[in-house]
Parts: sequence; C-alpha cells; structure tokens
Amino acid sequence: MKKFLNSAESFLPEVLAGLAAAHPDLRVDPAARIVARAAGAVAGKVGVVSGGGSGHEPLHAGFVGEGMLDAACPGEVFTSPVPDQIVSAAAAADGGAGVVFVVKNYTGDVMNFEMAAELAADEGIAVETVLVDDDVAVRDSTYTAGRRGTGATVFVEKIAGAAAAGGADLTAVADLGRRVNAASRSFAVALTACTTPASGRPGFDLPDDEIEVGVGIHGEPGRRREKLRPAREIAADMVHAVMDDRPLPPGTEAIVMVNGLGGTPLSELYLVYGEVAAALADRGITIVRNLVGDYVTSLDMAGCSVTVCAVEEPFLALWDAPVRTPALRWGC
Amino acid sequence: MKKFLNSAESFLPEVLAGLAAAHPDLRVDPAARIVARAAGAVAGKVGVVSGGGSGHEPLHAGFVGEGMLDAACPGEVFTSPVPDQIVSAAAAADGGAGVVFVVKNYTGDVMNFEMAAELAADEGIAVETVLVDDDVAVRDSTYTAGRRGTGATVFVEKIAGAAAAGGADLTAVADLGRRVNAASRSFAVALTACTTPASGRPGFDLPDDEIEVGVGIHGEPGRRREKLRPAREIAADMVHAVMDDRPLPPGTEAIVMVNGLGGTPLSELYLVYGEVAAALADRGITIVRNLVGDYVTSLDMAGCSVTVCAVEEPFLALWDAPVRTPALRWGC
Amino acid sequence: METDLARAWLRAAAAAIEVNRDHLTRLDSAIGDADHGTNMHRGFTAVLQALDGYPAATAGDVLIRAGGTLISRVGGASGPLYGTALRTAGKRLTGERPDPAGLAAALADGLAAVCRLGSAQVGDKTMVDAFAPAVDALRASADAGEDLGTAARAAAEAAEAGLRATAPLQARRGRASYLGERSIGHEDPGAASTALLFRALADAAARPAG
Amino acid sequence: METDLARAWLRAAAAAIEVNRDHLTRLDSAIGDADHGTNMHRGFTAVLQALDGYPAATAGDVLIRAGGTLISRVGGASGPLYGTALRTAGKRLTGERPDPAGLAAALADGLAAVCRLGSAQVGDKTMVDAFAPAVDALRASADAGEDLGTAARAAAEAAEAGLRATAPLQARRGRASYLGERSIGHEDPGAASTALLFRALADAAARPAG
Ligand SMILES: Nc1ncnc2c1ncn2[C@@H]1O[C@H](COP(=O)(O)OP(=O)(O)O)[C@@H](O)[C@H]1O
Ligand SMILES: Nc1ncnc2c1ncn2[C@@H]1O[C@H](COP(=O)(O)OP(=O)(O)O)[C@@H](O)[C@H]1O
Ligand SMILES: [Mg+2]
Ligand SMILES: [Mg+2]
Ligand SMILES: [Mg+2]
Ligand SMILES: [Mg+2]
Repeated sequence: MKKFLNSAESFLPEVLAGLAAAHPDLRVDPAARIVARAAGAVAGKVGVVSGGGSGHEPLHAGFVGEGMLDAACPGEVFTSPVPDQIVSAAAAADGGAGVVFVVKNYTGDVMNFEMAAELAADEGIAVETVLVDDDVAVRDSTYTAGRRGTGATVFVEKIAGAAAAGGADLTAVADLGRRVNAASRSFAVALTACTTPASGRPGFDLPDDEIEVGVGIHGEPGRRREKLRPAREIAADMVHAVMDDRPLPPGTEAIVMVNGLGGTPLSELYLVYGEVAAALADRGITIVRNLVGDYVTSLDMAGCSVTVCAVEEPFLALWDAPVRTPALRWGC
Repeated sequence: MKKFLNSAESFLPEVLAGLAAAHPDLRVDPAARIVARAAGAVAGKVGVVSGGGSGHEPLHAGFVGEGMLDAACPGEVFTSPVPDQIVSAAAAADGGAGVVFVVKNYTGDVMNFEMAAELAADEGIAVETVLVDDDVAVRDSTYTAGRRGTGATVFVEKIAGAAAAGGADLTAVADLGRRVNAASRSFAVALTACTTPASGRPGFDLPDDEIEVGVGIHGEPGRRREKLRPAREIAADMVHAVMDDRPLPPGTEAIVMVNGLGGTPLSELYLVYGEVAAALADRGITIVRNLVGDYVTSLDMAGCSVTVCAVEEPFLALWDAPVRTPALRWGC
Repeated sequence: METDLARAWLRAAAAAIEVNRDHLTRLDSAIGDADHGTNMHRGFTAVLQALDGYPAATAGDVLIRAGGTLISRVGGASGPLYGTALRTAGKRLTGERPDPAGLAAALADGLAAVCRLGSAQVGDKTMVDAFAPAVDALRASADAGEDLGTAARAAAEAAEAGLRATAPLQARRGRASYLGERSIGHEDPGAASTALLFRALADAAARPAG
Repeated sequence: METDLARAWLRAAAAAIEVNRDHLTRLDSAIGDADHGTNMHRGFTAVLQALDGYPAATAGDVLIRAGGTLISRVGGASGPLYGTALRTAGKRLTGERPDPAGLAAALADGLAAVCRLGSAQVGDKTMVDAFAPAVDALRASADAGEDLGTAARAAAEAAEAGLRATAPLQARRGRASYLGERSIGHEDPGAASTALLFRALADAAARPAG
C-alpha cells in the first residue's frame, strides 16, 4: 500500500487535523469527530447535516459552510458514523429550527442515523431525514438493501442547503431535498480498485483491459466486468443507464455532474463530460449547469460517475445561490 | 493503459471539447488550440497568458477567467505549445496594454515562448515574460537547464492576474510575477509513475515500498529513490528541502500549497497539509493562506508537492482579490 | 450465565476478533467494503476498555454495557446490529445465574432485534444466517437438559455450519446485495464474525470462570 | 543537393521516425517525458503534408518549409531545435545543385543555430552529440572529394557513434539534466532521432532520386 499516512489507525484524525489547519472557517472537533461552521449554528435557520464513511472527500466535510451544510460527521473510512457523533453534529447545526439529515442509503448509515434521530429527538432537536438513493446500478426492490446514495448527495446538499439559508422551514427543506433526490440518477464505472488504509490492498484485481461497471463508492466490485472500450461508448452506456431508469422527455433541463472517483485526472473527466453532453444532447436534454471534478470519491479509485438531475422549480435558483465551502464556492 | 479516451491522437482536442461544453465562460478555439475568456480581451487591461504541455490540469486552462488568466495555450500532453498557438493566445488576451507570458522554465517552453514573443512583437503586441522556476529538487546552475517551474505557477498566475485586473501596467504586472516566483519554492514526491496517452505505459517502475523524491510534473523519475516512510517524515523532508534552499526567518508569513499530482486522494493531501503546517510552525512560519488540492498535476501520478511563497507587499491583497475561473473562485 | 462468564465471553470474543481481523476484512473485501475486521476490532477493543472496572451486577449488565459500546464506537452496519443484539439479550439476563435456557431465550431476543433492525431473515446471506442456527442449537441443547458448555459448543458448531452455508447464497441485504449474482461463492463476513462470537462463548463456557 | 534529394531525404526521415516512434518515446520515457517519438512523428507527418505539392525551387526551399512546419507543429524542445536547424541550413542551400561541401556548410550552420538556441555543446547529452560528429564527418568526406552518397554514409555512421557515446554521459541540458546522475546509462532520445535523420539522408543519397 502506498499512501501518505502515518498509520492506518491515525489516518482519519490526521486528515481532520489537516482539514482544520487548512480551513479556519471550519470548526473541527476531534473528540466528537464532527466538522461544523466556525461561526456556529445560525439562529432560526434549519440546520443541514450530513455524514457517512470517510474516503469520499471532499464529501461531506468539504461542503460545510455558508449555503450548504452546517455540520458533517465523518465516520471511519467506508464506515458510517456512530449515533453519538451524528447527535453532536445535529446539536452543532441546530439553530432552533430543526435539523435535516442527508443520509446516503446504506444499511449502516440508515441505522446509525435513525438511532441518532431518536437520540436527537430526546434532546429536543426536531429531525427530518432525506434519504439519497440515486445509483441505478442497483435494482430497487423491497428484497434488497435498495439503491445506493452516490453523486446526487452533492445536489441534495447544495439545494437543500440553499433553501435552508433562504429561510425555508424544516419540512420545506426536507421535502426539497427529497425532490432533488427523486429527480436524480447516477451510474459509475471503475478502471481500478481502491485501497483502504486499514486493509492495505486493492479491493479487487482487474486485468489491464477490463473495467468494473456499476460500481459504488466503497471499493466494492461492480455489477459486471466489461472490456475497456473507448470513452465515447462508456459515456453513452452511462447516460443510457441513467436515462433508461428515468426517461426524460426531450427539452428537459438538467444539472449534470461528471464526478471523478479519486484517481482519474481532470483531463479525462472533461473528455468524458464532452461525451456525456453529446449523448444527452442527442436525447434532447439541455444541460443548464454542470460540475466536472472530484466531488464524491472512493479513495484512490480510478473511474467516474455521471449524475443527471432533471431541473424543477426552484432547483436552479437554489443551485445558483451563493455557497462558500472548501469544495464548492460561488457568489461570495 | 487504462484511461477514459477514444484515441491517443484525439485526446487533447476531446479534452478541450469537454472543457468548452462545461464552461460557457470560456471560449475554446479548437483550431488555434487556445482557451480564452468568452467575453474577450479587456480593453486597456494587461493580458496575462500562460500555457505549456497538457496533462497538468487544471493548469492552465482552468485558471482562465476574471482576476487570473486571459488566455491559455495548451500543448500536446507534456509538450510545450508551438509559437503560432502562443501568438494566438497573446492576440486573444491583448487589450492594447500588452501581454505577460507566464512561462514555466523548461527548455521547450522557453524556446517556443521566445519565438512567440518575437512574432507577437512583429504584430505590435508588447510582451513581457515571467519565467517560473521554483522547484528546488533541481540544482540551479548555468551548466544545467535550471530549475523547473511547478507549483508556484499558480501563485504567479493568481497574483499577476489580480494585479492586471487592478489596472497595473505591463512592467508592473511582470515585475510582480517575477517577485512572486522569487519568493516561492517547491518540492515534490511521487508514489507512482504516470502514463501518457501516447506512450501507454508508466514512465518508470517503482517497487511497492519505494517513492521517487524530487520529481517534476512530467512523469520523469526524481532525483533519487527512497523507501516509503510515514507521511510525517516525508512532509518534514519536503519542508526541509524548500526551507533549506531559501531560509525564511521565524515570523515570516507564507502562502502554502499542498498540491496533488493527480492520483492522490484529497484525504491524503489534507493529512500532508497538517504535517506541513506543523513542520512550518516549528520553524516559526505563519501560514496566512493555503490551497490543498489538485492544481498542477502530472496526469494520474500519485504524489504531491509543497509550495511555500513568502508573502511580501502586496501579495496578500492580490491573492484575496476576486477570482472567477473553473478551478479557483472566490469573492464573486 | 454468570457475570464472570459474560466477561470471559467478551474477552474471548475480542481475542478471536483480533486474531481474525484481517480474515474478516478480506471476506468483506470480496463482497463489501473491506472494513468488517477493522470495525469489529475497534468495537471489541472498546468493549474491553468499557468493561474494565465497570461494576456489573449481572451478566445482563455486562452485555448491555458491551452492546452500548459497540453502538457508540463501531458504526457501519455491524455496530448497530451487534450492539442491539447484545443490549437486547442483556435486558433479558436480569438474574444472577441464568441457565442455558435463559441464555437461549435472551439471545433469541437479540436475534429477533437484529432481524427487525436489518429487515433480514435466514437466507439473506448476513450474520443472521449464523446467528439463527446458533440460537436454535442453544435452545435445543438447553431443552435436552445439557449444560452450558455443551449447549454453547453446539451453538458454535451450528453457527459455523451456518457461515459455510452462506457461500453459495446470493446476498439480499447489506452491501453484498449490490453485487447481485457476483456475491455468490463468498462467505458473508458478518456470519463469519458471528461464528467467532459463538465459538468464543463455547470456549469461555468450557473454561473455569475467573 | 537537389530538390528531389531533399524531398527524398525528408520522406525517408519520416518513414524512419514512423518505424522508430515507440523506440524514441521509450528512450524519452527513461530520462525525459515520454513524448519524443510522438513529437517527431507529428512533426514529420506534417512536413510530408506541407511539402506535398509545394513548389520548391531549391533544396533550400524544401528545408525551410520543413523547418517552419516543425516549428509550428511540434512544440517541446525538439520542435524549435530541429525546425531552426532545417531553416538555417535551408537558407544556405540557395543553389540548384549544392555539392557535398555545400551541404556540409549548410548543416554546420544548422548545428550552430541549435547550439546557440539550446545553449548546448558536445558532451551535454543532447542531439548535438550526434549532430556535431555527423557534420564533421560530412565535411571531412567532402574535403576528401567523396561523393554525396559516401559522405552521407560517413555522416550517418558518425551520428550513430555519437548517439552511442551519449549513454555514459550525465545530461547537462534538456529534461534529462533534472535526473542528475540518474541520466547516466541511457541514450539521449534527441541524439537517437538525429542519427535516424542522418541515416535517412544516406539512404536517400544512395538511391536514385525520384
Ligand atoms: N440488513 C442487514 N441485516 C443483518 N445483517 C446485516 C445487514 N446488513 C449487513 N449485515 C451484516 O453486516 C456485515 C457487514 O458489516 P460491516 O462490514 O462491519 O458493515 P458495513 O457493511 O456497513 O461496511 C455483513 O457481512 C452482514 O453480515
Ligand atoms: N538545450 C538543448 N539543446 C540541444 N538539444 C536539446 C536541448 N534540450 C533538449 N534537447 C534535445 O531534445 C530532446 C528531447 O526532445 P522532446 O522530447 O521532443 O522535447 P521535450 O524535452 O520538450 O519533451 C532531448 O533528447 C535532446 O536531445
Ligand atoms: Mg463499511
Ligand atoms: Mg515534452
Ligand atoms: Mg463492511
Ligand atoms: Mg520529451
């Protein structure tokens, strides 16, 4: 394993120490393992909290700040945070108007956030939960754990965060978050496996001419293995998977993200974005906003995901609203 | 080779097509191979132009926009642009007040920009050149090609770009760029080699327990090979290399960048930043601004660089000035 | 079950998990996210610390304390599940010296809580596939009037058989379900840790308490 | 040197570079940035296109056109250097049928321009290490009254010897200089392409023009 670290055990606290050193706007509490706004909760504003396993940076801590999250609770690498931690984040985020939990749909995340919601309620914090489950690689069925939450998390956090900043109440912020999730679909492919600090070896072996198709963001293998093909075909397949699951009529306006999984250079992401944009244009979809870069990663995995969110009122205005976080910033 | 591409030959134009699709604020001219502001040159403002081989994204095209570059001229992967291309960029950037070329110190870049400067002069464009040579891994001597230009390029482009936006004249912008370069030093280590689309194989083989120390940003091997060690020691060595070359008295204020070379996850970069900040604090250096992320990359190379710029008047105010580019944005 | 036995069980469990940490992580690497060994190790290390000097009146107190520690230290899916299992079981173990039947009933409660929380049933390729047969074996042995050592040994064997039986299954819960058919052919990591926990119980019950 | 011979030379050069493209890139991968083969290939492909149908009156016109094409299409260090070399040499080849001595003088001018532009001298482990001995051999052969075919063959052999002699050197110019002592033991990619260019000249001179 080749990583910049001192020990697998100290990895997460040391990453958080670096985050704290780099961003004076953030308050990192190493004991409670939360990252919050240095200025504290905003009185009367709905708090927006998210968290999950680490290894997906900049998600979630990199989205804490004005116009987005109030607090994040990073778990160990690929391990959802524990209830105590989530409650601390809720307390840090609560300005008296309640807190929205943005939870990616994984069994562990769901259970820990549920337990935390109960504990928070005991402490008098009203909680609404928005479950993100946008990954169409996983068949949605009551007989499975359901879809994974991946790229759409960024869209939910941005738009719900902007709504909260604009004064929307708890129900409205949560409803909006749910609508963004419902309007979003993602699909990812991997060119390489990733290596967690604790396991020290790649999660799977992949021949030099094969890719994993339909991967998540936790280093697990995908739905199937395919031969490596030209980026144009891979991009078209990703767009097809996303659009097949939720067909969008021609003329639909969309926010689109081409997201790197950590080990893929930005140049390749732009190339993929060009192909994705062309494939969507072929279907009559107009991309009105986009993100190209590393936003929801899987450690050092080479690969990328495509997320398409069909724009509804008032997504776009909230997307454009000012945001000031380490990883997303505009308008201020 | 596992990359998102259609063919090695079409890689660069397709990356530029994606860049164009993603950023309506940019005008990408595929024939001239330049990236400029969509709004055109700003009349009366000094133009700031940079360019170099591709493969270092977001450098340089990602820094085109308000408050930074007016145009960039991306060469083939790891190959400096050609004079015609540079002249086109100069023409796109010229608002009548002349153009500053920010050139990383590589033989090819220097020669091509020199030829372009002559051609631009023939076309009536006044040109000043700022040479960036911050990499202390290379001994500076008249018997060598001199130091390489690496991370400091971002600092020079931001600060010179802000000065130009503020109305400084050609000489003043160039002088400021030279001062930023003179105040900056960098050092990099690699955990893996990178693979160019054209060559299709990693530039060197590195055993699983070794790193290349003192690498540049073109996939070349470093000055020496060392055993992989804890991040704390590697970071301390990088800080030592930088400070040894240009000792800074305690109390010095610095802008510091921990820059990923492309394949290293953000979490590790934050961890390294924490160690770098601690090592600098030990020497009495106060970090007043920082960047942590991928800014000057080497395709998919895993590794990072540290750049320290000792702050002088008026670096900080210009650093804080608004910037609106794909890769760096604040204040607007 | 005596307080000392409960402590001995968790010590033995912690030791087994320490030894099998990389193995559990490797199983999780094949069909999950490569953290189960680390998760369990972090959890049981914390459990030992939490119990050190903790004044427990009953075996139930010990299990409740251990379960709470798992919940607040492990995270992931296994933290809440194992934590809830131990807390729920502990709540039934109020007496000072519960017999095999009492332990079987308590662990059956814990299992039920896991199934409820995880919406899992036998055959979904989860820890339940080792947990359920272990509880059945424990109850059968208790019903047959066997002592705790014998009953726990039967439970451990049943858990291990349950673990092996997860290999040919396609996962329907947890991360492994994302792999669809590709989850077939691998043992479930949570079933593997459950088997370790029941083997640890058998070991602790076989040894003189102390 | 006749116009046709100049064209034949550049065609032979383009063919040699096409065949050796990966080899040149591999040499550059060891001590540089793995693009020399691609650069030269892009350049000479463009040269052939630029010469196709181009009405050149003299060999000099051909070389000037080729040099300008290299400058505007290659980039990197080799583009300006080779481009300047050909342009400078071309400017001396104004006559219709330059003799071996004239060609030697023209290429000596080209070499001098490269040394000036690159601040390089023999022993720095660059293309100059193949270029300089080739020009020397060409001049010596011309001085001895040998014909162009013989002279060009001597130049090619000298260039190849010069290439081999770069291996033990430590680079002082170009990217390879960044490696310090680690540049020792590898042939210089630019010297390798220079050797190919002189071998192409010898091949073109040996064949009947056409
Ligand atoms: N819904 C569920 N019901 C019961 N057990 C489950 C469920 N989901 C996961 N598990 C168990 O948890 C184990 C994984 O635990 P762990 O790796 O620690 O957590 P995570 O899956 O969050 O990474 C699985 O092997 C499985 O046995
Ligand atoms: N200063 C110089 N003087 C002469 N030749 C040089 C100089 N710098 C580089 N070269 C030659 O150029 C070759 C590299 O060319 P190429 O790989 O195409 O460009 P780059 O080095 O910009 O990637 C080197 O092998 C060397 O022979
Ligand atoms: Mg996990
Ligand atoms: Mg090059
Ligand atoms: Mg797991
Ligand atoms: Mg090269």
